[in-house]
Amino acid sequence: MSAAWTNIATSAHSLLERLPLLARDFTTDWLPESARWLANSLITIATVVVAFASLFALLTIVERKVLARVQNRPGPNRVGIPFTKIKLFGLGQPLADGIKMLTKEDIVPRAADQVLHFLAPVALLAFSILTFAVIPFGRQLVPLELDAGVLYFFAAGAATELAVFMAGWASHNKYSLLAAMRALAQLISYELPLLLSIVPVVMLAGSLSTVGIVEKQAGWTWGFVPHWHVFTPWGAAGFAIFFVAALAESNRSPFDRPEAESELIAGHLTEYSGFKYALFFMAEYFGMCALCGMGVTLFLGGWQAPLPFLEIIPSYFWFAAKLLTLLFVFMWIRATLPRLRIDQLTRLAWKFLVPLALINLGVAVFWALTADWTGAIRAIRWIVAGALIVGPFVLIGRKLSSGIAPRTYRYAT
Amino acid sequence: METTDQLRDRLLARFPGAEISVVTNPGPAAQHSLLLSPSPARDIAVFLRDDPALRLDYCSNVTGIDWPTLGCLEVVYHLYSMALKHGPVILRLRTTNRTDAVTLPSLTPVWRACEFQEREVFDLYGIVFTEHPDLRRILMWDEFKDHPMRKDYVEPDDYEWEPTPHGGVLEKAKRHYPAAPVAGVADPGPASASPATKP
Amino acid sequence: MLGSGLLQGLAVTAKNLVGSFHDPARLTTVEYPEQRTKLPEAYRNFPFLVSENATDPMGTLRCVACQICEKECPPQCIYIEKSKDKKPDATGRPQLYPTVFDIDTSVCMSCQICVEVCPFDAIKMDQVFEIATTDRFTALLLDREQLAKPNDYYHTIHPTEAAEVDARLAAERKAAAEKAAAAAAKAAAAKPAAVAGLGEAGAPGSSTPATTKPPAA
Amino acid sequence: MSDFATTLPTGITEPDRDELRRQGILLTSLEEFYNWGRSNSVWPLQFGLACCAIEMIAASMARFDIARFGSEVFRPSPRQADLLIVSGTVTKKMAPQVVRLWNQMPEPKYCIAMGACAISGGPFKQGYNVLKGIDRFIPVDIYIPGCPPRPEALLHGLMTLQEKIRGQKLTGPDAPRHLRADTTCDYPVPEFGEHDLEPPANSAVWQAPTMMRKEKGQA
Amino acid sequence: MIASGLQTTGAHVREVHDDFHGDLLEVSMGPHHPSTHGVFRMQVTLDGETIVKLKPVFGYLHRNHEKLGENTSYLGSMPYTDRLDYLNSMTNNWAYALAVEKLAGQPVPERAEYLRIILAELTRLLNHTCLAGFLLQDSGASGTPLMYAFREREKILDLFESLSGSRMMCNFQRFGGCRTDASPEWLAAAKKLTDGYGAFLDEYERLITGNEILMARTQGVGVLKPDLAISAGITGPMLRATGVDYDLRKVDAYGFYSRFAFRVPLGDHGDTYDRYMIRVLEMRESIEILQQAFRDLPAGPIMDPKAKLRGFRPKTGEAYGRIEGPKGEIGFYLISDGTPNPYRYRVRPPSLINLTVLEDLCLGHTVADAVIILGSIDIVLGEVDR
Repeated sequence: MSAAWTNIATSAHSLLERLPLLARDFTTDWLPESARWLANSLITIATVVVAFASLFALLTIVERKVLARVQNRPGPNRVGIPFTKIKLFGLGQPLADGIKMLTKEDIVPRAADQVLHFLAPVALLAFSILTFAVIPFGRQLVPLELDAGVLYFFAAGAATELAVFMAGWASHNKYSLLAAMRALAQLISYELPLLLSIVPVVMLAGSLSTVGIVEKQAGWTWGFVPHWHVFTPWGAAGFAIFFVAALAESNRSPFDRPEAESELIAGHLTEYSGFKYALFFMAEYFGMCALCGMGVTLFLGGWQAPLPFLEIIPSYFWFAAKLLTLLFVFMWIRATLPRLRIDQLTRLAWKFLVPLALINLGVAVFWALTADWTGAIRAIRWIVAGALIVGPFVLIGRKLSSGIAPRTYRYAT
Repeated sequence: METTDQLRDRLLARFPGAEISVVTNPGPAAQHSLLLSPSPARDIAVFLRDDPALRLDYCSNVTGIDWPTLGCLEVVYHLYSMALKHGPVILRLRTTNRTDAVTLPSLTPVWRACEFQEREVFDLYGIVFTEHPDLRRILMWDEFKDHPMRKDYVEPDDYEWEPTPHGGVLEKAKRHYPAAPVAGVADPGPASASPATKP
Repeated sequence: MLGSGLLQGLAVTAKNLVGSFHDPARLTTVEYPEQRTKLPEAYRNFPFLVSENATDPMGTLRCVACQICEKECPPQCIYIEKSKDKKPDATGRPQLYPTVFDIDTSVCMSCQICVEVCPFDAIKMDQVFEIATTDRFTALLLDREQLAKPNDYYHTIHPTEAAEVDARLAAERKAAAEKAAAAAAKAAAAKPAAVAGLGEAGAPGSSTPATTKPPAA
Repeated sequence: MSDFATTLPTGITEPDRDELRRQGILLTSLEEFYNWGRSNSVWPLQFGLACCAIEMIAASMARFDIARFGSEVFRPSPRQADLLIVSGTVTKKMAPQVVRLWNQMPEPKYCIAMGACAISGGPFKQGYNVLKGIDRFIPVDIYIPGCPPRPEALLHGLMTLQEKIRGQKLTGPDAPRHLRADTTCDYPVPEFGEHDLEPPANSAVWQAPTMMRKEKGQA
Repeated sequence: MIASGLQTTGAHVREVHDDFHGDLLEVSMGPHHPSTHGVFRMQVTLDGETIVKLKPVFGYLHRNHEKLGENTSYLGSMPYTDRLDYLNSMTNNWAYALAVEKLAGQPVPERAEYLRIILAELTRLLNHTCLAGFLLQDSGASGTPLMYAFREREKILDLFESLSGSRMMCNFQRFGGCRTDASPEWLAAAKKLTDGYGAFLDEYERLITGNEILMARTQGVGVLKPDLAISAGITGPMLRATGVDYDLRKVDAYGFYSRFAFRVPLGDHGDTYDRYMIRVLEMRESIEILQQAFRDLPAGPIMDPKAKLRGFRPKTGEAYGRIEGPKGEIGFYLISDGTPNPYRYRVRPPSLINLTVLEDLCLGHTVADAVIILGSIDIVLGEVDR
């Protein structure tokens, strides 16, 4: 009897798990074999774009609400369903913003490079969407299973820098230009620690495929500590570096230098209005989602459930939960921290994150070489690896923050 | 700190040729001031700043004043000492007239604090400070020609809707009233919707 | 260690984020227009003219068109025209009254000086602020009909102050009435026949009390 | 729809509009949808002039929270802003910049004159460098009197603006400025003259009624 | 902002001057710029991102305060002083009242002096709190510190409103006293706020003061040397951050400040961080003063009975009265010719004079630094341009 129940539960679970795929196959079933592949791809693309576009809409309102809550106020809460008095916690706000953005006049400065001015937001959005292709959203749910998925992701992601510079240059505004140069400096600086932080993952997983990396993180030690990379010394350090670099790459506070509104008005977006501005906005959120998704994939076990019994919940749910958590942390940080200056920002990248990432690489090598250590000696492995990370962190950190300290003050007599 | 009269005597002893007189303040504040002739003013200012008994290192306030009755423009400096924590010593400089001879020595080389304030006096009163490092208009735009704080300044007549005029404003407003005067406040035509026609 | 200050800051914001869901001190929003803060009694925004009652506001304005407020108003946003005739005020004493009393709320800075200088307690500060409008010329120039508000309204917005004013006015009127009665009696004693009729008709306020004498404008 | 006003600035009342909605005219629905969208997403320009700017900031802070209306997104660039809140005294030296900013904003755009100074020059009206109301150069949608208006008054002004937007017809003579061919969204910027701005007012925007006061010779 | 870079030439089309080509980049920051605290303009010449020249441009909020003051009665100028430094109307009122009282020889009752001190110190709390918020806003924190600052500001404004009737434009002081008396309930509420203010400062400092990013942004940035500060007439917290001990509350001991025990914090570096921290420490001292004032507040009249409201005509003479405002020395110089209006009405604006050294502070730093240096000088344009 119980076996039967288990059977049913398992099949229900696998049904849920494969529901998106089944739905897709069901839709395209009637097509001839040759067209089916194309249709399946189109459906996948449409699903990803629609899902993330809705997520973008949701995120804008959630971000505004999180910011508001941190600041002791409720945030947007009056705009609900059109033509009704239903306020729905202000969830109608993105719709209203969207309508307005779409219908707003589009201004192109006369001196601007008309073509580039138009192309910049399109290119940015296109590259951001491309990065979603290799992220495994769930078990078997990856739009494009590439052997070199990680490589592809960062290649496509790096192209967004070009679009930002295009925008700044094409606008022909001094603030935009300054911002674009800042953006370039920042993105190039942080590309390096970002990549260095994922090298250990690739090395230890022995795969450049995102799917492969997630599958490597399956299983639990002692039945409750997941084998996620973040739960190793090199993984934790790598994740921290990745996270900081991701903040910078997606131009989020405290690295929102290019957009620095207290200095550069709206940075490279200064001359963009209406729908083009909305595209930029959307692309930035897409970029942020993609980076967070990659972070989840590489370090947080992708779609793996945190505990064995929780596997009953479909994998794509876990991916979404982890993604949203990371996004929330992004918002939380934005709500708290002031911004770094551009030279401090690049210094942080080159003098702090890059050395640490390189040291972390060494730690990962040590970790790989000591993979067969068992028993009490495992503890030594942990201690050595931890010391190798914490020691340099403290030393380099002290060097970085030399001359910066809280002060004591005297009083007039 | 010594009194204004003592200070004047000491200054006269130090600067024999200078004309220095005390302007008494009849009011209860009794803050008397020293009227200096323009030419030795900067030397006197340096002396006041550096004299060990005075050390007036802090120029708090620079004021321009227009005296049409005296036929001159005046600048007043309020000096204090941050080192010895006393003051004020008040200096006055007067121009020869209000039209063409309006130059005075700038005290900005002595106290940086005068920089913007002297520019302001130049802008609003038209006193030209010699050797001021950057004597431009500060509050009004560069193309502006008048010196609006002078007592005889006439404002541009940018009349608009003045529903509550009296005194000088009424006089100005009346210049813009249509030719045919109507008794009372009523006004025919386009203003029929305006409150002017309300009972 | 590097980063401890940042973590402290994050802790503070997290505390506020969580606190906003249960601690009223960390969710301080007053959701206007559904909720409103209680305006303090002293709050002032734009003047109004006090009339003794609501039924005949124009007839019972306390204002006697002395034009002090017009003269003292720093931005000069009051315009008054005196009447040619006199009307009896609340106490029955004949007084001038304003035929035009306009306040330009597009200029008024609610400084309260008109209230302070008014010897008749005729102009007081209102508390309305929801007066945004699309039309500048007709909506922002208030005439005496729009400005006149009854004393009861004054009592609702500034209860303490209004009670004081009422008590003071009542005392003044009483003193004035007594003085007038005394004067009338004295006059009657001196010249009984001639003034008797007048004394009866104008007894409450035929002689102006010194405290409320309108100075020359 | 907000509860606070039953009569819209254009004279359409809520029941009227319900009736129109019931008739299911497509244009009306589109119009309403469009108006709903833009009225609920009014992003102000981050632009403060004087005292009123502090109250404007206060209105966006926790106590009053303009975010509830979706308007806390103070955009620093005029390109992304919908609403110019002229919050304070516009001096003659500043007026050309304000007009320029207004010109840089994309349509549909709205202007709120917040406080006495922005409406008429306010208490500083008689000053030689003070512009007697920003409506001499740019069209103002909402006037909020007060010196400074309370933050609630600004919120009330914003709601009045939203009501005005909701009541706008998209076609016909009452259509908003940006949908009519005969109007421009570009306003001439005044020049600095030797004594005053040139011109001192834009006669295409500024038509004040004449109001005559007689000499007070009586009594 | 874009004002100087862009000229509007026609509908939908905008033109930009083509002056990118060259070694130095001229950027005009303001008069509309998000972080110039109003309509202030900095004409900045940049070499890369480094400032090689910076010229402040004023006058965008020149509201002819002094001219209006000469055309209005003494009392009529009082509400205008509210609008000078519109964050601190109470101290402006006091400075003006002090100058007029000096001019007319008008005594002030004891209770009124105490009340003035209470209101001035509350104003100092309010101003410094706002400054800390705005400074953080300028350095890029997305509103949170400013929101916390304004949360507390609202509480102080509630007090001002229930006492004077207006949130910002208090118009509260009169020549010879204060306009209305503070009720016991008001005093209790003010005391409660004062007692709780320390906790707020603790929270705020936890959020900000130890923050490495803020320290990196502010320490060593915009160093002001004491000699230059004195010569340039810098006053207020900005002066004391350079280590010069000059606080008018101690030097002039106006009001009854000599009866209060409080300390004057001094900085050693004169940089942006010191300017911020001195203000935080001053707030803590203000709390001390307030607590002493609530304890010692005497009973008595609030207004000198001989003081005249209307027809106020001081004898011929002149007076310069000054107090330690939150931003520095705010002074009024009045000349009376015996008429109801002052012959000359001059405001000594601390904000304007503190800006004298802006260029010296900013040279060699980046635009980002210029923004927070400007923020730390603490200007209010209503006072700079008057």
